[in-house]
Amino acid sequence: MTALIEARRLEFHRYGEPVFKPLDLVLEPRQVVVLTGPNGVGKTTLLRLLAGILSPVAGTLAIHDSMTFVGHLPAVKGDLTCRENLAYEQALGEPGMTPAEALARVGLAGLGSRPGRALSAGQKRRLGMARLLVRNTAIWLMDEPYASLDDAGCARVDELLASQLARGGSVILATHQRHPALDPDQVRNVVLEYGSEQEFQQ
Amino acid sequence: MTALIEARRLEFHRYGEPVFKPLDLVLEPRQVVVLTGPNGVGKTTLLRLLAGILSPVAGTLAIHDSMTFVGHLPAVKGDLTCRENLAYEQALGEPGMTPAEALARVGLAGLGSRPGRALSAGQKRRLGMARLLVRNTAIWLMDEPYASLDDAGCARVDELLASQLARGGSVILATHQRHPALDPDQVRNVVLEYGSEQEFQQ
Amino acid sequence: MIWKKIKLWFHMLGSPPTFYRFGQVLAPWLWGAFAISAAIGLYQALYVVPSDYQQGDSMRILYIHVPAAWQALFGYTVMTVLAIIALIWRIRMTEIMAMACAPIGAALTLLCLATGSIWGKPMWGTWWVWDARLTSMLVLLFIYIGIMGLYAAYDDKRKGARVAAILVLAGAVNIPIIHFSVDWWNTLHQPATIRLMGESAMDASMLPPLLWMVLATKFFFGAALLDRSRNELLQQDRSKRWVEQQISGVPEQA
Amino acid sequence: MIPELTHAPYVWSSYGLFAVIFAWQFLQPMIKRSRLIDELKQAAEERRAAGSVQS
Amino acid sequence: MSKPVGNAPKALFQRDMKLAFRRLGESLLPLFFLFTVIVLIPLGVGPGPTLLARMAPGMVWVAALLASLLALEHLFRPDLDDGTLEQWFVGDSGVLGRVWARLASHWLITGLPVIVFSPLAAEMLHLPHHALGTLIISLIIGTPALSLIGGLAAALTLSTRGASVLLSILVFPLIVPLVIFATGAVSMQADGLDPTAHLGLLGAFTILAMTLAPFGISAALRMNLE
Amino acid sequence: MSKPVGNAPKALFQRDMKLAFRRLGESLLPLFFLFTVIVLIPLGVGPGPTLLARMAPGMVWVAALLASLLALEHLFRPDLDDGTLEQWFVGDSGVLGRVWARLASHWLITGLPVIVFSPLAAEMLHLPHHALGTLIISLIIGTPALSLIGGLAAALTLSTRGASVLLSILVFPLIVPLVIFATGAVSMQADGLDPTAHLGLLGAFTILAMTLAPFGISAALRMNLE
Ligand code: HEM
Ligand SMILES: Nc1ncnc2c1ncn2[C@@H]1O[C@H](COP(=O)(O)OP(=O)(O)OP(=O)(O)O)[C@@H](O)[C@H]1O
Ligand SMILES: Nc1ncnc2c1ncn2[C@@H]1O[C@H](COP(=O)(O)OP(=O)(O)OP(=O)(O)O)[C@@H](O)[C@H]1O
Ligand SMILES: [Mg+2]
Ligand SMILES: [Mg+2]
Repeated sequence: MTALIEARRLEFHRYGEPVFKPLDLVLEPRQVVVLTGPNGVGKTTLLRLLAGILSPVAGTLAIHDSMTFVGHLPAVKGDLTCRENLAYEQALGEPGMTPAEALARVGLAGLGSRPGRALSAGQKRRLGMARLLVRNTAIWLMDEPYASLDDAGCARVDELLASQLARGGSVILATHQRHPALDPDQVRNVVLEYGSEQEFQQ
Repeated sequence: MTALIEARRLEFHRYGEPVFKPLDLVLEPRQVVVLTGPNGVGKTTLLRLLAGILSPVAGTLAIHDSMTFVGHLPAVKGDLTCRENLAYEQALGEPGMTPAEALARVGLAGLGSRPGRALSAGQKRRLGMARLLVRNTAIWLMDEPYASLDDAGCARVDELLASQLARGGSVILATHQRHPALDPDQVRNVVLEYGSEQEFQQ
Repeated sequence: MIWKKIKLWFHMLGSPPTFYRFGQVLAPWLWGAFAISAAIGLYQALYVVPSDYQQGDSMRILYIHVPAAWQALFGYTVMTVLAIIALIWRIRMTEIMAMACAPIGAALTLLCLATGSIWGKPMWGTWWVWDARLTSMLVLLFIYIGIMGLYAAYDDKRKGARVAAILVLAGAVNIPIIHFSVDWWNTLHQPATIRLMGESAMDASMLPPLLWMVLATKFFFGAALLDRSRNELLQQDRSKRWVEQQISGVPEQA
Repeated sequence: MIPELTHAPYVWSSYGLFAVIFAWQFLQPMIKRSRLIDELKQAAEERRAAGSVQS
Repeated sequence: MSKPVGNAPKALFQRDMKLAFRRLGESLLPLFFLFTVIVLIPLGVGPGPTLLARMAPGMVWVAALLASLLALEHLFRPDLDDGTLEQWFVGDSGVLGRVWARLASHWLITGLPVIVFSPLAAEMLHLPHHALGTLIISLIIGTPALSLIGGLAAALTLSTRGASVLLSILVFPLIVPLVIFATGAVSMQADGLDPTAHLGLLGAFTILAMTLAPFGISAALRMNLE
Repeated sequence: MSKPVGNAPKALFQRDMKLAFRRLGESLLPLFFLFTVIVLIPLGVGPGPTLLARMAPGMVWVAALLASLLALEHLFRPDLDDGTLEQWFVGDSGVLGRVWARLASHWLITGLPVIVFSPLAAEMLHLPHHALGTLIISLIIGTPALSLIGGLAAALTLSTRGASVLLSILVFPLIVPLVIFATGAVSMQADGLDPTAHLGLLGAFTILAMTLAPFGISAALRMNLE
């Protein structure tokens, strides 16, 4: 079966220096790729490259299917209610669940009419995840999905990952402390390394 | 020895409902209080109460010494460099380390002249922590210090906590997944509970 | 200590159920008083008072215009006092009453502006000029609206009331400006001619209806204030027990 | 026996406005309250039906 | 490629509108400026009709300009800060479309109200009636250019890089000739002269902006996301 | 209580200034706007010196008012969003001082430039030279009040949804009297009358604002952080 994402010798430079070592990455269907590496090594940068927000400085990148990107910022409007935020997201492409369902899935049932800015940190993260559910895309790009979630929240993330795999989708996520609890041969770990000497490494 | 913070039957209400169950909290010198509880239970709210940003709806609160608060937002200006941000922070009160030292301590050596917005998520958190070091306050209030830090970063947090205890200071922090690795009898755990029925609990 | 007494009295009235019943009893009387005095005033204004030799009958507008204007100003003063109490003592009823003053005052200001410009057409030959009196009165209208808007913009009504109270105090500056505008700037608008007590530049026969109308507007303001405050109270305490008892127990008129 | 006035339209429109605005200020709160009370009555009914009178 | 991107701009536009009105009708804002200007000027100037009439076009245009400028800072910055801007570039979803959508909502919120109420303003400022038509036309032709040029400037100021700041400082003044043409046309009409030449220039200006600005904007935006 | 708070306002002020220069493009907007108005109006009015002279005070003051209005939305909002505003209230660090510092920087960015360039404007608008002094004095006395009152309005509407509209609804009525005094004074001077009475009122207004506004602002800010 064909790969969803193929990256060869991928590079991105900042201040004239490569951020991370040239990277080969292939994402197959029903696969979770876990990016790890120290702070500032370039996980977010890589995810944004794959998402198409940044364009590679060197190497080739081929994307073969639709994707959704949930970054460090949940990308929701504080003035809109949770429901409205999801409704907008849904209208962007091929729709998935209804906002109400999605909210229930991430554990925000009953907060649908709360304005986004009146959410706690974890609740914001959950709302960000819900964005993945209201859309129907083959590739999920998630930047530290477990950050500032309680244990129940982390468990829900694992559920979502499993369901995405089950429906033939794939995921690339960056994480630090917690790793997805999934059947190991569906998971591939990729460790990024600094592309250039960092002063703070000594 | 006298307590640094004394809170009795502390309450805060939103939409007419108590956020968390009335809380008694006493912070002694050389002590770390760890706040835990599910997302949205009111950890941040409590920390902002203790910091004096919010005023309690009921109960009494006595603060007996100076404090620094590092919230979910690192409270740094994206347009200013790391060094400038810390220099500002330092000028606010009794100074602690120099910005350069502080940056080195949190593992940002060499990034001093980066604008704040050009930092990675973890680097931003570290910069937030550095704010604690450039000032010399007896009480630290930290909201999820471990969030989006790599292992090295988390270890540094523990170092900082230890040093703060060593110099007779105290810390109140909220966290989810990772807990401070400190000698247990210096640590006190406080678990918050919802003050009112939450729909998403069912 | 007199303040203690006042505060105590406020607190007594401050208990929502007490206030609610108090209003329930008092409001109808005030409305009645308003109806009577207004009836007398209007009758005298339209039938008794002789028409002016130069202005013709257009000066009869004065009996609407001036009471409205004065009450609009007085209403703001009342609101200011309430706002101060609300900010100092945080008595909830005063918060609510202060906020209830705004719409009434706005209506009166509107009436003053409208009648004024209607009067202006025959007198000055134009509906509107940007002179100080007129402008400052327009400003008062905007302040009233601003207060209402600010209060409405907050979900948490107590918070909203306290924030708006700050604005009330700020806007109070405008009241003396309105009053003295005719002296400070040379305006088209006439200077203060009416002295309710002492020597008035105005013919004595014109005074009684004015007095009746002024009285009427006072009653009106009190009555409307009570009504609105009680509504707000119901709205806010909808889930409280005393409301439950009120509506299930005592049958409500209207 | 409506009096014959000079400037009649101006005078009458002013007095008309007076009537309208004051009537509005009288009626609006009245109507609002009755609506509110109906609402609350219904809510109370439902709560009684649910068997839990909350305080 | 299973994602139909055609409706992304539409969705964005609708959301922007919702946000605008959620914010208690930001659409009212320009009206307040129009109003402020119309109230304050006569105060400063004294209520001489002829004088006011001469200033009317300038006043209305100043109001339009101010409304547009004031909203500029909210054009992209909030989206940059809350991470919704980078979402525009995810996948192959058309960026240009969204830029247009954003500009459209900006115009609807700042330009249109001024146009709608300009007759009232003209009346209050005693603008000769035969000039009103030209005023409205000048607004209809000109205000979109305000949004376009302003949008470019806003996109450039997003980043703190000295270069783009400089650029934005260069871009803003482009608005001045625009406004000059516009008011010029109106005053000519008021003086009984033929304003078509001015209006033509105005139109050319706008069309130029329409063809260039959106590309400049999306380029500038992407630059800021790196 | 070991924390000396005295220098917090100074630090804040210096940081604000630094930020203002980082965002030069946005900081220059008010000035740019002033120029547009002053360039624009004569074009509309035509070079009738007497006409222009009568308008001059009003124009300059409107420019000052709108310039300060332009910057209001950013007086506290960014600090609210990036979490630096709540830091003002941490511990017993003096909030009033910081409010003053913030207002000072706002005035330096919006008020001062107008004052500095007012002679130029007055010249372009043919204001009688003997009135220029009064104009400048009225600006020096008056513009701080603009910042104070604007700041109050900004603080009151900080966390509300309709921020911008509400903001202008609130600012407008509080500001108009101020502008009446100021422009009144200048026109009187221009007409050879004695403006001291008006300037006195203006001063009274400003002093009143100075004594009340800061408290109102800090109270409002705290209420909005809840
Ligand atoms: C829109 C236009 C007008 C407005 C906003 C207006 C406003 C006011 C206000 C606010 C007052 C109360 C002043 C005070 O007692 O502090 C007042 C009083 C009065 N107005 Fe007007 N007015 C307007 C037009 C007129 C016109 C056209 C006339 C008659 C030609 C008029 C005659 C009077 C008189 C006689 C008083 C009582 C003065 C006194 O003794 O205090 N007004 N007006
Ligand atoms: N600004 C706000 N306005 C209204 N409600 C809020 C606001 N901030 C938080 N809340 C609500 O108050 C409750 C407590 O929020 P808080 O941020 O204290 O939770 P928390 O314990 O910090 O959660 P987390 O672990 O996700 O950070 C939540 O239900 C949240 O929805
Ligand atoms: N907008 C930016 N401008 C300039 N440099 C940046 C920008 N964003 C990140 N960087 C730098 O690029 C490097 C990689 O950043 P990135 O955010 O990809 O790291 P990361 O792996 O996501 O770190 P973290 O685990 O903390 O999220 C870091 O050194 C960071 O300082
Ligand atoms: Mg990252
Ligand atoms: Mg929290």
